[in-house]
Amino acid sequence: MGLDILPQTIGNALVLGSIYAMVAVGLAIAFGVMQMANFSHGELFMVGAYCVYVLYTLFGWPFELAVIASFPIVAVIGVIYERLIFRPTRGNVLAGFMATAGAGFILQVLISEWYGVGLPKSVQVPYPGGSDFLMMAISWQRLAIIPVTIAMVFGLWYFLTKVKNGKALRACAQDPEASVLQGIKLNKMTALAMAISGGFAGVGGALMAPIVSVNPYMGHDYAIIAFIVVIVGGMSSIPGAVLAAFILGFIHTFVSTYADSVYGMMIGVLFMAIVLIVKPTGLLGNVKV
Amino acid sequence: MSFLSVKKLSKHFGGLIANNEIDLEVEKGEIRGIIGPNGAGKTTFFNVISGFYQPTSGSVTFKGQNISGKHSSEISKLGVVRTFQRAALFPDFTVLENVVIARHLRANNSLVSAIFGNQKKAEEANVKRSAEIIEFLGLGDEIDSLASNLSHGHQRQLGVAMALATEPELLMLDEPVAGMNSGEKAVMVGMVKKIRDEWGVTVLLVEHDMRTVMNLCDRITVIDFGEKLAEGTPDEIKNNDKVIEAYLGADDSVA
Amino acid sequence: MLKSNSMFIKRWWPAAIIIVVFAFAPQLFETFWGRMGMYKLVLLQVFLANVVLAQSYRLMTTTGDWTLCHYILMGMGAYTTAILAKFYGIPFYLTIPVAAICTVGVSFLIALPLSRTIGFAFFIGSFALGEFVRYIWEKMHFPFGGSRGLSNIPRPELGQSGDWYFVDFSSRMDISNLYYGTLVLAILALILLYRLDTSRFGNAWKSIYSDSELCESIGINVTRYRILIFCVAGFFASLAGSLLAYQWGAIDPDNFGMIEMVYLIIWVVVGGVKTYWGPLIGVASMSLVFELTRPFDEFRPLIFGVILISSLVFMPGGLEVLIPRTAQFFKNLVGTKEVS
Amino acid sequence: MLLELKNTAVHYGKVEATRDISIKVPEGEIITLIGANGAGKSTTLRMISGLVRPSQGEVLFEGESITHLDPEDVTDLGIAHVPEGRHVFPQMTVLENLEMGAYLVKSKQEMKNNLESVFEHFPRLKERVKQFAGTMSGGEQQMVAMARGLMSSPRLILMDEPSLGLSPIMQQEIAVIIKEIHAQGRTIVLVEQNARLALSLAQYGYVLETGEIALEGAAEKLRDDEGVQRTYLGMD
Repeated sequence: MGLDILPQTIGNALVLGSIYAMVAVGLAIAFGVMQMANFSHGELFMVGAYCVYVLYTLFGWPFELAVIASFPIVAVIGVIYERLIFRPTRGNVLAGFMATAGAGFILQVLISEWYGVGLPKSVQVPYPGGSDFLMMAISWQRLAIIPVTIAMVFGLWYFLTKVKNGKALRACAQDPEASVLQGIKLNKMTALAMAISGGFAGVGGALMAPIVSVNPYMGHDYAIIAFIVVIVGGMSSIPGAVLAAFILGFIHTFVSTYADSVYGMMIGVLFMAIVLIVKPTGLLGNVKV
Repeated sequence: MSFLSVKKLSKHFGGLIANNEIDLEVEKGEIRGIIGPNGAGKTTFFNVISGFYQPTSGSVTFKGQNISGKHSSEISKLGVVRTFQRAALFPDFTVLENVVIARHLRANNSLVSAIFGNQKKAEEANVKRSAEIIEFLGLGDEIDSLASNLSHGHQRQLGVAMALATEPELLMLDEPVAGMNSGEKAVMVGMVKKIRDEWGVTVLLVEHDMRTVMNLCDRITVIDFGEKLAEGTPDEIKNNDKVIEAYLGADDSVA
Repeated sequence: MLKSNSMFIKRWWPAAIIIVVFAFAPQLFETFWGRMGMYKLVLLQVFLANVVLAQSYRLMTTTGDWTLCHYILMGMGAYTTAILAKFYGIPFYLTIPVAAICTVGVSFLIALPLSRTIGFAFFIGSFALGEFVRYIWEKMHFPFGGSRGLSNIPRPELGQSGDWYFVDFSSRMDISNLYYGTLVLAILALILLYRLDTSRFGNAWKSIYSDSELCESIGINVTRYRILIFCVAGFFASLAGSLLAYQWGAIDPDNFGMIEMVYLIIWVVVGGVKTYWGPLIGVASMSLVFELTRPFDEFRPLIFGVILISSLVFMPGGLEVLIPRTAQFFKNLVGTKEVS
Repeated sequence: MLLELKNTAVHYGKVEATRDISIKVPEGEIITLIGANGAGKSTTLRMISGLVRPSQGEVLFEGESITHLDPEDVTDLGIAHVPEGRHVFPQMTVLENLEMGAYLVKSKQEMKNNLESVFEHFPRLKERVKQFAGTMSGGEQQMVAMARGLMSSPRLILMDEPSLGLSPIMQQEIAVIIKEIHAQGRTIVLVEQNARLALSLAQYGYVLETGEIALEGAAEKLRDDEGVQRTYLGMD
């Protein structure tokens, strides 16, 4: 059997796990802080990919700058979500969740009107060639995702544990009323959470732009993955999301390498169903943000 | 083996020890009160027996059958039903509809007969019995008003009526007179006595209003700081100095 | 609690009028639009199937469990009917019930893991499990036909056009008898759904939504009832699926995707779920908007997205809150005294 | 007058939680609200700190109306609220809980001083700084909640049932700490179920029954009032 490609598969699994972590962490922090459930999280990912397509391919910015720019751009969209959808429907998770489905439609139509639907946009690969380090024939473009994800997740950890407003965000997640009594502005925190959520999804999309076909409807599959990861990891736990992201990344990679990518997705969903039956609160269910 | 016997029941929440190895024996037909200062672990003890919390250790047996750790809907099928400290009811339904829904256990028609059969006939027995219970508890004149429009006292009485509708053998009341003025308290005390005397239902209630407990209960168990402090008839408890010291605050106050 | 006949008529005259109008629709369409009437009739058939679907989804939401795989359950009905009719030539009066029973089985399997979760985990969990079923349709060429799906599904033989009734459409495709089949099935389903909603089970489901802790304490096993309603809603969704399979004549996995699921949510949210009539109003009004926006259909998702957000934020109760007001308006207009 | 409530009333939907509550809190004193469960004591505190809006009446802080201020701004004025049931941040360490208490404190130096003075009141917390607040016992969590309230060096502290669920020994410890805080010149509004404890600490008290003020007066007067003794002090 294909043991010789084992290191390669492990490498690919780490890449996939990193992207899944990037997208799922964004979803987990939004839900963790004030139960802001974003059904169109996939669309934020898609907008991130278009940032690279527009800035890097059309405007000719350097790839790294385009990726960095995708964080603030999509973060602003996240803040708009919080202001127009989540704040008016605060207290009703369902209403906010359904409304974000509507917002997803709006983003899809706007992007397809501005940049056309036709053929998927091709984004030439900024780091051509690949590495054969440890017999892993993986392109630099894909490998570059791992360090970026590690840096971002570490940055988030540092923010949440060392920076005052990061701790305030955790406080809001654990007890909103007590946080308000300490003078923490709840609306500022929910906006901050959605900004981080959008930023992470945006950078995820930006990193994947050169690898996958960029089109207005590409967010759909990544939304499903983010949902499965967040459920498996434990709804509002960031460590849970990272752990579940790599578990799912390995499942998808190994199954699609040795069988077929759709079966990979199916087994991912089955794994989620099993976790739901055994532990409905998810692997690290009780950890809050 | 007594009607309800609780052995060495403990319940921990993280660092908090809410209940620490509490024993309790309740005989059939008795009105047993559980009192203790606010936050002493009475409600936790109540929730563990009624199946809302899983016990950390210890056992609960009802009529010889072990019910500890069972699902609360299973426990109510066995005849142990509880009320809530909050006015728990279905606001959009009338008083009668609330009690009919509560008789869910007793309704016999299946899903298919509910769709095709004549629903009015199938429900007849339930509706008649529900109206009896409402009359019995003195809520007769409110029978068709919406539950959300009732006064606080009436809402709590409806809670008791719904628990009674399942024809329980052991009725557990969670702070039945909380937030009531003296008039409403007297009505509730009368109602609980009537339930025990005329329907032979055993009552286990949790309360921290001393006056109500003293003249309503046959025997009283005092819980403080998660542990059983004392047990006995109202008079024994009234003069038990450990109870007075813990429950009513130490005499050598800080002044 | 007994209703005298006059009371019955007083309450149900609007429904009776609508049924009569629908019954004569083929003749009305033929007189107004002639040949074109046939095309309009298909739209009416799709509308009827959507009404059954929306009503079954509304039943599901009475416990507060808004699933995102309802469209998939409808797809199960469509696929099962199509397979039985296409490959085994089984007549419609068998394929529809069998499809419904298979869908109940699938609903049960999906409900098992979901019934232990609440809120957001339930929504996206149902979405993921729904996608799982869609992947099966895409992967298995036999019997689901893979991503191309199944085509030329044989029409149910309901006798030659004009046999049954006085309308002779004299058209190659016996559209009108398929229409009458759809109408009868839709009315039956709506009556059953109404009786379910007002039955003891209907009240139990609603009480689970308003206070599930209280339900547990009076002996209603909430988990089991959530699974039960999932299967019942799946049963009726399958009926709608079977009807659409026959009407479209061809189905593929994309007919039952996320986009359609969001449109279903829009119908039910805009219409409102508190009363039985909410979803009917939602489907009617939104189908109208769908037709009106036909000229600029690439903006349609955007328009419906805006409608969904604004109705959730500004009119959470949905259009049904207008019923008491409009009913009152008509009453004042007609001057009849208030019905007790 | 530091704080004054003028004929305030609070409604939860149709239900009237409190009616015609008028309270005066002079600077530097401990005022207590005692009464049975559901008498409206907590509702009144939540109204002062802005968590709940009164349907009638005024809340005045140093003569100015703070009736419609958001809780975040009420805290900014120097009013701390130690909520009923403690509400510590369970998955944050004791130090992090205290840092949240000083969220509005701008200068690092002032934060350090506040931390030192809080540790003087609560030496036990100093050794347990790195522990998660959720894993501590009821009494310790109560200390964390009170310490957190003190971190913004407030002028007025609203304490909601600090003795809830504590052993008699722990209640004495909390009482001693409240006296120390008062000795530093801070004004305290103490809501308590344990009337004996509250009246031993306070200078002036209000007795609340089903949402109304049934009785008010100096603490000694209330202690000797036989009506209060019968219902709240259990002596009959």
